[in-house]
Amino acid sequence: MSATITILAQHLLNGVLIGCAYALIAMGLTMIFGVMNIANFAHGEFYMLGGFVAFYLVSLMGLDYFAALPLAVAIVVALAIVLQHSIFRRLREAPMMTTTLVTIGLSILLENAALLLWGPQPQSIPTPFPTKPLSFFGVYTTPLYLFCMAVTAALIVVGHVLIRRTRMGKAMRATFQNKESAALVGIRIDRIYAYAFAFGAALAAAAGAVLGGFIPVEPATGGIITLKAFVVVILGGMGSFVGAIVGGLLLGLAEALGAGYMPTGWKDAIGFFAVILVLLFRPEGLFKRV
Amino acid sequence: MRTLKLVLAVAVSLAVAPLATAQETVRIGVVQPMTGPVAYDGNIYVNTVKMLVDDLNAKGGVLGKKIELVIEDGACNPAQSVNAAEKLVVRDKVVGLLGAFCSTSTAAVMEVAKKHKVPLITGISTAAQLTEQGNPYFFRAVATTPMLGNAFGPVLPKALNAKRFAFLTLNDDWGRSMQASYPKAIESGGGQIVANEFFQQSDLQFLSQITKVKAANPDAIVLAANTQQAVALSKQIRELGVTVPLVGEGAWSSDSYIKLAGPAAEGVYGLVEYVYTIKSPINEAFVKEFQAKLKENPSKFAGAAHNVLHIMVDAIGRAGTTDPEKIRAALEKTDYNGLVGNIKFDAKHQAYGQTVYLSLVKNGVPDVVETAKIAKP
Amino acid sequence: MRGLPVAAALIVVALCAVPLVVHDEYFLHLFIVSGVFVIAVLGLDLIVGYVGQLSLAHAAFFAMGAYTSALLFVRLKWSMWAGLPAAALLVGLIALVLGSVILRTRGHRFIIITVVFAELMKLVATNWVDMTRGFMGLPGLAVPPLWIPGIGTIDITAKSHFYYVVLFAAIVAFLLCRALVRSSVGHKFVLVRENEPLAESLGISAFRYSMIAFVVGAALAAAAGSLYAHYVGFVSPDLFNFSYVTIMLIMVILGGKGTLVGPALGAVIFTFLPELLREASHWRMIVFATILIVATLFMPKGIIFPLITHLVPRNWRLRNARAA
Amino acid sequence: MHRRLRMLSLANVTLHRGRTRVLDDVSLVVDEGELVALIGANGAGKTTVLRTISGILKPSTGTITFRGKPIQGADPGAIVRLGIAHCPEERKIWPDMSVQEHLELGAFIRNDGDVDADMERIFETFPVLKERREQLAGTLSGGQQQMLAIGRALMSRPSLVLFDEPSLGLAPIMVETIGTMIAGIRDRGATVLLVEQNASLALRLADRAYVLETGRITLTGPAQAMIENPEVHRAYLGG
Repeated sequence: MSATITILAQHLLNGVLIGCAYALIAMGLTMIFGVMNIANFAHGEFYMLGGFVAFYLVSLMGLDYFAALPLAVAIVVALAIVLQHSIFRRLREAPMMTTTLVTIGLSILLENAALLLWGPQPQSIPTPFPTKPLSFFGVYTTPLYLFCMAVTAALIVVGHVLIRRTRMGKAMRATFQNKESAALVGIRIDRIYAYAFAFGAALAAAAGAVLGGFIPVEPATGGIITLKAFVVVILGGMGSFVGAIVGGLLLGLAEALGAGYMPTGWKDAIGFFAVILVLLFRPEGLFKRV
Repeated sequence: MRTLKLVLAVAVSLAVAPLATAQETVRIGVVQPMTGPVAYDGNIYVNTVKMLVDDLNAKGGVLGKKIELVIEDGACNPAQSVNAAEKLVVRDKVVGLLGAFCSTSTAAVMEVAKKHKVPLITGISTAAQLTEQGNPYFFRAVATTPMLGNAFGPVLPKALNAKRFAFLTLNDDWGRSMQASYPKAIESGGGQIVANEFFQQSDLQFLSQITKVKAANPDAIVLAANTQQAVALSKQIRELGVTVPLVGEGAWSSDSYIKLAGPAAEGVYGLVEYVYTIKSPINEAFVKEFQAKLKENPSKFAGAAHNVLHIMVDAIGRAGTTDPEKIRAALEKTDYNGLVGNIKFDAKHQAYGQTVYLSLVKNGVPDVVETAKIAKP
Repeated sequence: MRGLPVAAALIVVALCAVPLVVHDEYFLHLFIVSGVFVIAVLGLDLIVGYVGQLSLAHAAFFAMGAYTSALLFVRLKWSMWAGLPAAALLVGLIALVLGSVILRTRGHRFIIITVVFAELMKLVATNWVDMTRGFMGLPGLAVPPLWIPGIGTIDITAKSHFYYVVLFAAIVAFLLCRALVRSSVGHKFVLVRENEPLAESLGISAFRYSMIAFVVGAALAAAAGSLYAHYVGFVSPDLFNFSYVTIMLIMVILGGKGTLVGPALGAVIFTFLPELLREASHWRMIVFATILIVATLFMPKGIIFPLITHLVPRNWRLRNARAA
Repeated sequence: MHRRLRMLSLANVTLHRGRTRVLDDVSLVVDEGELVALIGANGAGKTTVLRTISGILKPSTGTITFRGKPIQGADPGAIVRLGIAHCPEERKIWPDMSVQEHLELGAFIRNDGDVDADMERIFETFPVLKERREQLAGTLSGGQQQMLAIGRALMSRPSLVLFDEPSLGLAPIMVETIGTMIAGIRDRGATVLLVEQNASLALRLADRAYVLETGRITLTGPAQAMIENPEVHRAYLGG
């Protein structure tokens, strides 16, 4: 392969890797948004917690890496359930200003709690994978990167199937599209709230735990993650799962290619510009379907 | 009326707030990031000055008084650093300030130092323009990035056996000043520059930048990063199959970096103002104490802390008073022999005369492979 | 209500007396910073408290004001007296353009777009190095002398002098906002907030009135930013950090949104409180966040007014109410 | 005369929204097997009555009993489980879900094995839904959406069905079809409480009727008598 194409392929691979993570995080955010009508500014903190808890389990408690990942997700979900029960439950009929401020408060709370617990330094989760890179025609990756990509992609598919095919997934979508008629067929909205919140938190935590192997997590990671997830959700259409998946991949690729072929300082601006363009020309987002 | 009562209550409580009384100690203020993006390195600095002040006090302090450190968190954030410095100068009546890690914070704190006429020494902020402002209260006891570049740039092509150099640095004053000042020196040594890339302070994932640098096909990559980013950066460079030598300003010879980066740290060159493997009695004593008390090898931030604290205390001793203005005058006449040799200040209060080092990590130990002296500018 | 002007006069006298009573320059510094925040927060309250739109771009307007003023000083040697109105005007214009795009959206989309805008502005400040010097920031900003007719030129670089400049500006901002919210425009703000469909059916354009609040608010933020830049002497992209908008929101919400005295007091309290809690820097943010969550959920009127109602003895309040 | 079992009864139900009294001392009964109509002008509170029965709104005072047990204040989920289905106003379908998914979720409270058979029965009644079982509900015509809403309500195997304005916005021919459909539901043994602004349709189908005016029941009686009542005729039957 010619050097230009190799480099392009490398950028694309990088983009897919990051894009899968964006998609996974945004799926959870869009779900919480759709079902609960809450723009959850604390969503990125679940990613951060997923990463830190996994780090704690592997590095400090010496747990097996593959056992630690699901356990970390379970622990974050348990926390999410507590938060849902103590805080989010009260936000059901609350005005938007209240819900937003409460989630902003929660994001500050979780970030500083993590700072107190684990300190400010970024941590990578030690993984059992060999660090030697693999080369395919000059395009480099590592077993860890492939693992991350496979797990995030699999979780996206699993999440998608859960939402599309299962009874609970259908009930969530129905609640999202019309809460009242969902209640009228006997769907318990409070439970759907709890499920949606736990599910959204689980996806974000899983992304954090898996990616934490090569992108170090730090307490402040959550902020930028939340912002990126919001960008994806607006691009894809607020509340659209397909939009979150496609939007996440698109953003990952756009950033990788954008950074690859223009000054890297502007990498983060690509998504922001896209949001403003979408808002001007297609305010409902690229995908409407829920 | 309620509002009025509240306002008056606040005003009264402030008026009776205890004002600093005559001091039995000599107070030195420290503004360093203890939270935020570079907190790890900031805390090393803080722990070092604490340890050294204990030593100094055990030997009788200065001017017959004990030295008291008042340490505030600046979080590498200019506004917070300003508030911290204001508090130190105005409330705690410190006679001199050490600090601010990030150059932006130091630039902000400099304005406070000038306003209140209190001397400020930095041992870490290397952005060249800090000393170009002619702020009479500001001193820098560390080589600037251009000075380091001038000292080592010409020898890099030969030392690394490389011709094509790519830059990948933090997008701040430091990284930008590096990309502005190094190329000329490197070119004078026969090298050429093939890529100029930046990353942001919040980035922990550098795949795009690395791929871009790789596309330029360099023989060596010049980096600027502090510990936390340096670890992720060097790992990811190797993970994307880039095997050329790395050479960097920043954390590249510190214990914490070498430990966290593991195999990725092997063969990495550091352009440093201080490295713990320097062979001199004063350094060996320092390293021994550091290892005993803080359980690791001192990093360049610890070295910087050692320098600035001693320079400040030395100046206070020579001034013979705690009057900040006299201390400032004494600082100008500094002629200090420390960890990295002799340090003097030029007319712009920039340190010169000290030795700088090119280190190379081998089996987890940063060996000194080249040294150079900072010339009087 | 006859007592009110008297009370207001007393408050102003008390505020004027602050530098005479408070000799601790560090506290004076905090009073000045509070004053700057009062101006910015009043602007935020117009949009958040009066028209009921949650804008997270406010700190960006503050930072843009600081930058405008700083750039005019550094590049064109404009003093703060010219830089401040220029910053307010320019940022007001930018808010007008931005508002014409984003105020058409409502709800969550609006909130998110405002964050995105703020981040984009931070990237501009960081990456447009030729203009803004990027992360290096712009140092060396100076406080200009003040010329008062009949007295002549006086130096106001001392804190005790600059305090009066900020106090004056804060009082002007307060009176301006007060006039605005008491005018027919202000009543329409509230109508848009309380019942947008009704407002629209009465021919009151929610867009138009949101825009007025948005632009005036942005201009106030910019003016505050300009004062801050010249007072501190240095601007950098950190001014765009999300933490600034959070603290401003805490000031407005906990102070009592939709009133003017509340957020103004909130600005003072929440400038002092974090500094007084310096010792416990991590816990401090945790305490803050908890207060924010609890107050938002359970105390829609903020904490200041209910607190006063609780703390001031009932008979005292009654007596004064009667006297007033 | 009423030897049938009493199925639903509202006694002195009052409901406030803010300070406005939306329902004022409403009392009505529906007996097993009956088709009872509730008619009234736009804004009279008809929909509110149904929403109060199905648990979406909580009455301020008064009692609602279903088969002799009080149900006021219970949540909608519990009420569906008792056997009351509510086919809401404006159909309230889920636009991005398929026809089949609507029917599946209609049976959300059930876990018996007869759901598929019931679905087939709905498809027999509304063959057009079968043709479009994979189609998204948002793409259906108004009449088809109404059929879907009815089908969804029936999937819970209710003993009492509450219909809210099923004829609203439909073409005349569609109104007839829906009318026949509702009569058919009653004929098959379910009890129906029908809210309609189209009073002539409602009174034609119903056994008994109530007239609701600004939150109060003002008139009640057999449907036939209502049709003949000159006041009702003038106010609700267009002359």
